[in-house]
Amino acid sequence: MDGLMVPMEHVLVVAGLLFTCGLFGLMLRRNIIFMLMSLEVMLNSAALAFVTAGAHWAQADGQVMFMLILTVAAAEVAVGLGLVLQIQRRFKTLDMDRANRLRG
Amino acid sequence: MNSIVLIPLLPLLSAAVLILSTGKMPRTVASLMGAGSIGLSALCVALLASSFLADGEIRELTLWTWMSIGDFSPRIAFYIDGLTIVMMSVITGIGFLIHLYSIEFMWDDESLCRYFAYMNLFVAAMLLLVMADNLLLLYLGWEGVGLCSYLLVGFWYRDPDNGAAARKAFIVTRIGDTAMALGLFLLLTELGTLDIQPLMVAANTQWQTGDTLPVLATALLLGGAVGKSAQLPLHTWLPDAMAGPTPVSALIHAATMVTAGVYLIARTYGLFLLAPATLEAVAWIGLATLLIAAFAALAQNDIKRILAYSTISQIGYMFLALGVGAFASGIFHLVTHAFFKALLFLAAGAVIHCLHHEHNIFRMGGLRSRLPVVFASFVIGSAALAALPFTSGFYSKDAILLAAWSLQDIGPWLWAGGLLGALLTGIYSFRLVFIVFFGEARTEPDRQPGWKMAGPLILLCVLSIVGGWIALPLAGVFPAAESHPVNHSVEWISIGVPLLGLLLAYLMFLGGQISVDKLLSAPMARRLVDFWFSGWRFDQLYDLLWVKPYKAIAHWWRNEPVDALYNGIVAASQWGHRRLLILQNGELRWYATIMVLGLVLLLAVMLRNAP
Amino acid sequence: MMLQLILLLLVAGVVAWQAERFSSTLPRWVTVVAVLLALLMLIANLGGIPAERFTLVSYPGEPQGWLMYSQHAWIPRFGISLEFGMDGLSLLLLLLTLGLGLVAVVSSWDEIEFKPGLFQANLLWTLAGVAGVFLALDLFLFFLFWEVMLIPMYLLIAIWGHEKRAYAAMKFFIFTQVSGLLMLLSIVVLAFQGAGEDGISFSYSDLLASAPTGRAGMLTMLGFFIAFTVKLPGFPFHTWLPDAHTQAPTAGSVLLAGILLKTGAYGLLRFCIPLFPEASMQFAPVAMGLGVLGIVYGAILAFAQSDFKRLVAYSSVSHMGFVLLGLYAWNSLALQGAIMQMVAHGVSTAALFMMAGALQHRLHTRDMFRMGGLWQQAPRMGACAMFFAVASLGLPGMGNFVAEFLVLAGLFAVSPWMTAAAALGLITAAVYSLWMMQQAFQGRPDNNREMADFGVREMSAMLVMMAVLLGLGLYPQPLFDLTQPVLEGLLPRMSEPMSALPRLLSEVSP
Amino acid sequence: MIVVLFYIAAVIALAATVAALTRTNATHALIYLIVSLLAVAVMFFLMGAPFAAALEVVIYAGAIMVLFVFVIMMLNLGAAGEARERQWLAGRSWFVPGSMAALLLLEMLLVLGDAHGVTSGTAVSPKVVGMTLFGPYLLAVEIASMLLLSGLVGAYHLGRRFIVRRGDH
Repeated sequence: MDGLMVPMEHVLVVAGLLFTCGLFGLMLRRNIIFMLMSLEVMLNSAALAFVTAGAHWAQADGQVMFMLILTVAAAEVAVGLGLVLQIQRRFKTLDMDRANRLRG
Repeated sequence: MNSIVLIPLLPLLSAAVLILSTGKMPRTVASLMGAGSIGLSALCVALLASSFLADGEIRELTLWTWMSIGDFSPRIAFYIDGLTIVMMSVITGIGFLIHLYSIEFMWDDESLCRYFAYMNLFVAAMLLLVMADNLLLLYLGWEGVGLCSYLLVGFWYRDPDNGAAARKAFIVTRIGDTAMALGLFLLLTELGTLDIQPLMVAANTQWQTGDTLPVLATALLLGGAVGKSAQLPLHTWLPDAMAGPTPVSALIHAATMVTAGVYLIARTYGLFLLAPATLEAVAWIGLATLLIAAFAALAQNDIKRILAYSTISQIGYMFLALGVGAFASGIFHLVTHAFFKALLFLAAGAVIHCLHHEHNIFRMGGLRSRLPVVFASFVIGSAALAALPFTSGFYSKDAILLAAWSLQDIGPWLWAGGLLGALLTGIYSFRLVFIVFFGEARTEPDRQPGWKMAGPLILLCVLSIVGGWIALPLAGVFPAAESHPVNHSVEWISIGVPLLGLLLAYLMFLGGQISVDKLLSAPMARRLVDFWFSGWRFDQLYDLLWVKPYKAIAHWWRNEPVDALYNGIVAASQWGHRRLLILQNGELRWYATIMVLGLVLLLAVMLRNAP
Repeated sequence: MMLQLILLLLVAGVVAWQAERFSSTLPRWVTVVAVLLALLMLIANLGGIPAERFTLVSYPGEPQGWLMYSQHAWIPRFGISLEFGMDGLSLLLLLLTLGLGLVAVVSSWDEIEFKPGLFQANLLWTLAGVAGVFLALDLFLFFLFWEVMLIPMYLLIAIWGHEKRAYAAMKFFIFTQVSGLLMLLSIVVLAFQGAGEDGISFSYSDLLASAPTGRAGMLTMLGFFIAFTVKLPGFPFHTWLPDAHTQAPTAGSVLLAGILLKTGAYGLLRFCIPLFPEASMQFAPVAMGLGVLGIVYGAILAFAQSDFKRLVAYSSVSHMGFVLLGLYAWNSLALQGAIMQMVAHGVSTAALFMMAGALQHRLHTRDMFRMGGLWQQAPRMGACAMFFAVASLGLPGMGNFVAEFLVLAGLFAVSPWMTAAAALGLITAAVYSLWMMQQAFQGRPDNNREMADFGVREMSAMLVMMAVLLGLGLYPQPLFDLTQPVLEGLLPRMSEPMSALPRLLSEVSP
Repeated sequence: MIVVLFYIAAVIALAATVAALTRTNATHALIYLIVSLLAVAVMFFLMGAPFAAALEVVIYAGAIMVLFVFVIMMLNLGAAGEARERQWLAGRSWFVPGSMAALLLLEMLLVLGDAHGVTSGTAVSPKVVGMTLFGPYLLAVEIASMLLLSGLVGAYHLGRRFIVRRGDH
């Protein structure tokens, strides 16, 4: 495949914007499902940055990192969604502001 | 030589056996053991004394080396010279008589076994004190007798007052003992040894007469002597110590332990000779004590307290003798005092015993015909105490007064003071006799003293009379006193003054020619007598100066003030904890926001530091 | 042998713990047998040492100076090894540890009903930790054992203690732990400071040669000093002690007072002063001042207490002040006195705590206002209490007197004023000891009270301790002979800096 | 042409993400998220990482999102949930997160300001990726597998009770 001649910083800016969006969502939403989605977005943006760097240096490491991120995301979602079910059962809500049993 | 070891060992072993029997021993066995061991010990002393008198050799015996650290190696060793022989004879001889007396006196007491255990332990400790060849072993005996005194004063422990008296006795003497310990440290540091004879040699070679160090060292030793011998300013414990059984008072608080201070000064006289300032202080302390105690004795109405104050006063005479350099006279008075004061205490004990434990002399009276043996003892004892001519007390006290008179400069003053004391002694001792044994009977005796009580009394009577003619084997111990030609009028005065005291006592308390009530009618006089009665208010003074502040501080600090420091740390961290707790609100979004904030700040720092 | 001895105690702890499954009385027999075995092992091994080795001056840092020495590799990467050494001092303290271990078991013979196995296990583990502290030569190992003895003791207080045990245990733990961390910091600094070409070493002999001087030396020394003074305990770090002693079960109090406090003194003597001679000399006036303050302050507060155990605890503060004084006076009289005080105080205070435990077991109170006149009901107890009370006030003829006399005599050569101040402790000791006797055993007896006197088991323990104290008081020479070579080895190391001490002190005193 | 494709994909990704995170209906949000992931996959493809693009589609957009769908179905949020979400997204709650995110973005852009260069777009073949993955990164792979395993166990443990309880009723 022929090369893509986009300035690297443009790709990184896209990744940064995606990351910021995810972060924003994380801070904004009180529903834990949306928070988990935000996390996915953030992980995805990090993956994008890695792949970009890999492509820039023509190294496979970027994609390797992507795969590791993928596994992290998969594990995280599996556990996270399990937690969602438990939270719904115990608190009868998905509002994370009310699931504050760790308060000191 | 083995008999020397037996002398302290017999009482010690019998004490151990009596203690370990934990009161299960039959009375007869216990009393036999208690008195018998002292008797055997006295026998050994008698043998030793006779052989000593025959050859005059100083006997030394080392049992084992106590400890050895570098150059410091005190031994458990005995040094027996004339002075030791005299002291040992007094301790075991009078001790045996008092033990014999105790069998009857204490027969009804449930703790007879404990009593003899303590008494024998005391005799053992006292023997160690006088036989010790070094000051450390002497200190062991010194503290040992203090402990036994504590135990015996508080013997009837169920009454808290007795406990208080016992504690007072121990703690007040402990103050003196601590000074003495400091003195030992000083001697050890400066002279490198605590063995008494080498110590005096070393002191003579290293120190000049009048140096600061000998003055300091002897002053500290004097502290110990003052405490143990109930001299000013540490005399307040002795009147209270009368809470113990009367034979205890006779043995410990009259004949032996309280004279340990005199013995200590006499034993280390070589040091005191290097410190004339201390010696003069000894004389003045003795004089002040003998006067103050004599005045206090005049105002008491408890038979034992009178005798206690008179003991303080008589030891004052001994100190006066030591202070003026008449060591042998001091020891002579110690011996005769042991005789007649033991006699007086035992006689007083007999009165108390026969009068249902009555102590107040104004509730006695007329006992002359009812308790004739006791009366005779009391009269002889009082005569000796007042130093009436041809009693033992006369010879010893006369020697002291003459020695005081012969001293340069301050001598006449000391003599005059001593003479005033002798007058007072005559008054208070016969006041006691007249009130208790003459006049009308106020309490009837319910029994007569048995032979175990009467026997020692009679023997002591004899000793109180003839004691003055005993020549003590002190020739080689002390430097020979210079004999001064003494003015005969001085001698006549010192013979006459006690007789004057007797006369005054007769006029006041028997004949009634001088009305005591009239004397006391003046408010000034009343207050003065109250003042004397309270022992010159020393107790109140010390209470105010030491006891109350100590208790107040202890009470104030009771709950550990240092903990305030640590509680402060705890409070600070708890305060911080509460402040920081608001961050820990359990909200996930809050934590995320804080993390982002951290990230923002971190990046900001990185950007700032970037080139 | 030394490693095996510690392992024996550790393993016996596990055995005692598990023995609980079979019988509630079995664990204490396991403890007794284990401690006796350890004693036998020690004595049997001592027999193999030629007699002249006991008199040989042992200079610290020379492996041949130890009576017994062993080294096994452990973490060579950091120069840490299982290095053990025993000289006369360690031997003496080890004997004390095992002896008082037995006393501790006897003192709480049938007191413990909850999990007796775990109790005995903690007892044994504490003993193992203390034995390790007395034997370890590698500073890292030393620190390890320092912690090992802390945790079981914490558990003893926290689980089997009295009404305020949680507070007391936590206070004990925090004080010891925080100070222990300071010591760890100092140990690490010391090890890295002395790092040579062959890497770092935690070995005592290596560190002796490379201790820092100047300001760094002072700070490092303070780390050690605080850790050991907290344990000792010295004023003002003593406040954990009254609480811990009061709340601990009887065996815990016996161990705490009898042995654990001695680890502090041992640490000062073995590590703190020899490792930092110069800094120690400069610090000596402060340390001695703390000693004097401790003596007087402890005695005053002891007098103020109404709780029997608390009174004894404060008397410990007072007595251990003499140890601090003796160690920093640094001459053979004072040092021998300090060592003697460690042993004598261990025995006398252990006996007094045993007494307190016996009283609490019988009367269910420690409040002396609720006692009084006990002598009538329990004359044997009264006599024992009297004996140990007068021992603790320093009556001649007992070990405590020899100790205090030697400390003060040694101190007098260094500073007469300090001696005079410390001698106040002799008077105040009499005040509180006799007050204790008055409150508990004298006075009017309560005739409605029934109380059993000491039985054979308790009485024999008491008699043994009395015999030891009298032996120490009348013929202490064997003890001095045992420790003299150690001190002779240590003294020259410090003699030069310490010779400046009297001058330094005269500058600070009036 | 390819460059234009890239920018289009980027815009779609951003827009879909913003939409996904601001929806009130979870299912709608999930659809937007899948769109965003697909757009990122396109970017991967354009950057010469076809294997990564495929994985993105298969695993991310496929498997992971299906999990979300299942959970949302099980929770059965409904219209009441939607109303509540709308209430939670009221204007005031936007301020702090918005400003924080904006600040962070600003800082990231500043950091990026130094980075220059052009993505070469050299294709890195799956084979090379595989070689690297099972060569130097073998340990990481093992760790990742452990992670997945623990995720599996954790999810099973957490989810099981819920399902059992639901079954009881």
